[in-house]
Amino acid sequence: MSLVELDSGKIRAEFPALSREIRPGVPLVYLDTTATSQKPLRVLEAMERYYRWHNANVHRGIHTLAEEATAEFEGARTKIAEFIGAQDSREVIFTRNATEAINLVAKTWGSSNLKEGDRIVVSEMEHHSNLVPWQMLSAEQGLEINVLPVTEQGELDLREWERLLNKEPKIVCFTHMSNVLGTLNPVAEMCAQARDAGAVSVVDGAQSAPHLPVDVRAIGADFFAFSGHKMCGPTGGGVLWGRAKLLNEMPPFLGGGDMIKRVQMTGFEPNEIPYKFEAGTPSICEAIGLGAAVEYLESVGMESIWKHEQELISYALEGLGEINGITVYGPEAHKRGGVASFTLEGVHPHDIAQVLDRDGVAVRAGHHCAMPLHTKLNVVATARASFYLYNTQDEVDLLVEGIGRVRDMFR
Amino acid sequence: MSLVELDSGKIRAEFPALSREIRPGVPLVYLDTTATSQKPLRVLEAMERYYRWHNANVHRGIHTLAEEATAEFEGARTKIAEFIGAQDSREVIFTRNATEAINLVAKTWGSSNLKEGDRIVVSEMEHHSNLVPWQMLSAEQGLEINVLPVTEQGELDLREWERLLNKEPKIVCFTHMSNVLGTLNPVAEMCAQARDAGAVSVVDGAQSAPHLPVDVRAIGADFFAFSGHKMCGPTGGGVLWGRAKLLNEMPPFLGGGDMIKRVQMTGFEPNEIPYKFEAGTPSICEAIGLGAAVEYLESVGMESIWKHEQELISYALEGLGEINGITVYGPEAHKRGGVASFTLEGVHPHDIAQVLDRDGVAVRAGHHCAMPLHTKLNVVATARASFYLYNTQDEVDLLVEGIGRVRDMFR
Amino acid sequence: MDDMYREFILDHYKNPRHHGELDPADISYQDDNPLCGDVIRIDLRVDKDNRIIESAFSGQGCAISQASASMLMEEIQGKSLDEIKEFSREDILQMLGIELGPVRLKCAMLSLKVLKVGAYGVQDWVDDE
Amino acid sequence: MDDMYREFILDHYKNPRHHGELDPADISYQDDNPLCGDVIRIDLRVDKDNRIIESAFSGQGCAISQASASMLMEEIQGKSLDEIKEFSREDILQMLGIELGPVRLKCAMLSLKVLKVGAYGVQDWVDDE
Ligand SMILES: Cc1ncc(COP(=O)(O)O)c(C=O)c1O
Ligand SMILES: Cc1ncc(COP(=O)(O)O)c(C=O)c1O
Repeated sequence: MSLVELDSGKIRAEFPALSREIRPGVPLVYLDTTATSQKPLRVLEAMERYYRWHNANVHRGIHTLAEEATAEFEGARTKIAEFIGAQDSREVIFTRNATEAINLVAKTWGSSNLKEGDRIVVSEMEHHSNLVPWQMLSAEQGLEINVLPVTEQGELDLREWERLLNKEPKIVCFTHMSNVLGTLNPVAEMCAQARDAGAVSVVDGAQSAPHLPVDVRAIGADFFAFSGHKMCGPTGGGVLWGRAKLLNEMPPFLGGGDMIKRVQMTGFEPNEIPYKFEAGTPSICEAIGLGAAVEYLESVGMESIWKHEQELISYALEGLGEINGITVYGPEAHKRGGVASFTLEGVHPHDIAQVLDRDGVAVRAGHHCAMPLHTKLNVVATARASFYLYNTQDEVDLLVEGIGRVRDMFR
Repeated sequence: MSLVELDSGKIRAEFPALSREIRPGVPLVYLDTTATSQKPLRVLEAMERYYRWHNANVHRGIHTLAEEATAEFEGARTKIAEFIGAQDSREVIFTRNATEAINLVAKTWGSSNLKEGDRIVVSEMEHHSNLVPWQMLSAEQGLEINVLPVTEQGELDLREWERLLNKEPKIVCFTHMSNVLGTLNPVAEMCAQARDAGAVSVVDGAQSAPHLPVDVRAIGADFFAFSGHKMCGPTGGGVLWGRAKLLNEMPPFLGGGDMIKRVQMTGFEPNEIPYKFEAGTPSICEAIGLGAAVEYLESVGMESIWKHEQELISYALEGLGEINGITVYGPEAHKRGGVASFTLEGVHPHDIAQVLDRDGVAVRAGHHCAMPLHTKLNVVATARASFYLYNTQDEVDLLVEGIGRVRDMFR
Repeated sequence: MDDMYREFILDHYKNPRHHGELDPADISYQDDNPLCGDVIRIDLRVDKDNRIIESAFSGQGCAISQASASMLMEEIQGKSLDEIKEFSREDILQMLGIELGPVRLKCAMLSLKVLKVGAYGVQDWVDDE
Repeated sequence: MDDMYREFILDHYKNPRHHGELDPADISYQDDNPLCGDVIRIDLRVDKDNRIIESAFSGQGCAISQASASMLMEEIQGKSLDEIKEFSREDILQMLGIELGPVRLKCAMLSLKVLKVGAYGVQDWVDDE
């Protein structure tokens, strides 16, 4: 039985960057999707088409181009809403990235609903983007951040979770999937428990929306944030999904054009959602590109993509496990997505990444914007390989062989 | 003598959208650059090249693509810094648009330097993006907004300006060029006077950076904001320029990756400028596109572009002036840029725009995100035609003829 | 789009039917579209069966908003408030006989919105884009 | 890039020269690169003419940061603090004999940064990217 069910050849042909050679004769093996994904032709084409034929500012225009641009932009919103199972496309707010989406929640819901002494639960495996905004908010408003720890197995400590919920936090913040450990957290259960405890939940979907079927209603979160550039879309476009009821109650985020209904010199009246949260000219083409990206992902099928990545990570964990002196972090294959972070005895992760790059193998090295988690793992940095629909078993082999060579070099 | 010195044919060939037909046989006459500009091929190509060959996340990567992407991204910052005469490219902060840039100042400098009762001067001709953020800040902190009025001639009231400066405002906010009246304000004098009065100055350059040579040091502003999409660049990329000294003293804006130096569960240490203000994955390709755009604009020459637009607006004001029942707002040609907002007796601006669109002539109709200014002008809306390097005298003729037909239709 | 300003739309705009205010009126409501400054006020007089016996609109705005109000006033003559409840976006478009982009749609729908909110306080009326 | 890990860099990494700490020392300074966790500490003993008579480094990090520190220790033997002031980024790159991207440049320059700030308190040292 073939390990891979996706048609690798067909998929890889859609991604021009994958035919890149790093040096003459050394093809790119791109294992850094967790940082950002490569882009398929049809996304590039959708953006090109927009700029070549339909480019105009949206919402306020009457001329043909403005109407076409508005229809494309709002059409993208609808597609994205469907992609994540949102009930109402007005719940989809365009942001620059997941980071801005989370900051939006902190600076609007947070500052209007929290008061001194209120508790926020934040997990220890968060990307800085789901931690620092809460730290900033806490510093401003005198809140208490309670840390939801990570276990030895690289999972959230669900015992401690229950204890923390008993302290009646106002808001709980955790990632759907860790960008370091690959851990897939039980977000649906956690959101339900949070709701029962009276807390609003913020789920960081930056690593789940690209890789597995996501249904925000099934998850039951109150807010869900993700970035387009990690899921075949362009840079500069991210999404905050939020429940319409909450969004309607929140004060606006940034001030300017589009987010207002009326303005006088003495004050303004905010617009309806989603526009209330989209001040100024939006990232029009970026939204359209993300719309094309989710259409592409759906055409391949999120279930298939997830299955493919599960197969790759199982295969990779096996191969990596056989390397002498390696430590791979995180839970077993069936509890995680296609991310493997590791260290090699006596070799700094930077050196691993650098030497692998000579063979065209692109991995990340560093703290991956998750310093507290690295502190917990008791390392300053890890090297990280991550997979997407376009990666193959052969590429995993090249990774494993490459690490073998690194080990020999530093022996 | 030829009115136009730019090589129109050559320039127009660079902009694919300009060869668009609105309906078969009806070519586009794009007179809506003030809302957003069309994009030249070389900008589209720079972005395409990035996505096809160099796409990776920036700053933290060691592999080849990450280094290339970082070099292109930071290279764009340097080009843009040079384009606006910034001393130091670290003073160039990438934002989504001018709106976000101004909000950044309000939410960082504003909230850490202003206290109850402090005064902000804001002009009456501001785009909502340089008004609403200050209204939001005022509401939060109990500040007083003093309105700098617009005269009958459509210029800032400089008498009143002196009087307001005497009241010792902490910060003064005005546009370099009005997006409705076209008025070019004496920003260098005003910034100098503001400085003498001890006020920090925020100049909205959204309509100047695209159209005339800008030197932020010569202007003497403390902050200068603009949007890439109005100057041949992509959507999703704008710039805040600020004096390094001020930026260094300001607290961060949004929290997340890249804007930190160190993070623990208990707190974080912010990064250096400009990164301190760029949380999360930046709009990488958008910055690169804007870099290509300023390169393109420089290759044509900002002086030539400005001269070309001055010639077009003179010609347009003449032609428009001869239409029965028209009112054109704003000062004489030599005091303004290539923007003409007007109303036609008995015809709503929406109808003007709609009827012109049948002839392929794209103009805006509405309040152009400047409701208070329209209140002052005592109209609910205007129609607006605006020009850029790619527009021609023939297009102005089509506009004038088109408006003539509108008038006849509604007679 | 070519027939956007079909003769009869311009005619309704230039010579609005049922234009003015009713005093007294049984139902009066006004709303506006801040984006473009269109304003529509509608006054109605109804009989004991809630049938409209007199209607008038006033306000200002673009040809589409004013003509659609004028046409709507003609349409509702003698109708009951219950029948008005059934009036849809499609009815207005059919009445106007043209296609409209999102911005102009709001202009066209303003009078229907005023009518419905006025007659029923249907506050959940959504400006469909 | 092919000679990134030239034998002698690896050699310095595996067998660092002047490794350890000096106690007492005339000058001691330590800094790190939080991005990757490289840490370098340098201890110096100088004579009355401010000439370096003994130097040692300690710390941890990648091959580039540790090897460049080791090489730097050899380079500065017997030099005066004034001569050290003149040490530039180019000197380090020449010493290493390789090209480096922006991230690795920071690794390579860490020891020089520690040396300069330690010896001169040159607080305006800028991490060039
Ligand atoms: C004078 C002025 N300021 C600010 C803006 C806001 O620009 P953006 O919507 O790109 O933030 C505009 C654009 O309409 C403008 O004309
Ligand atoms: C789990 C997680 N959350 C948030 C982010 C932040 O994404 P962005 O930088 O696009 O805002 C990332 C990306 O690195 C991530 O992996």
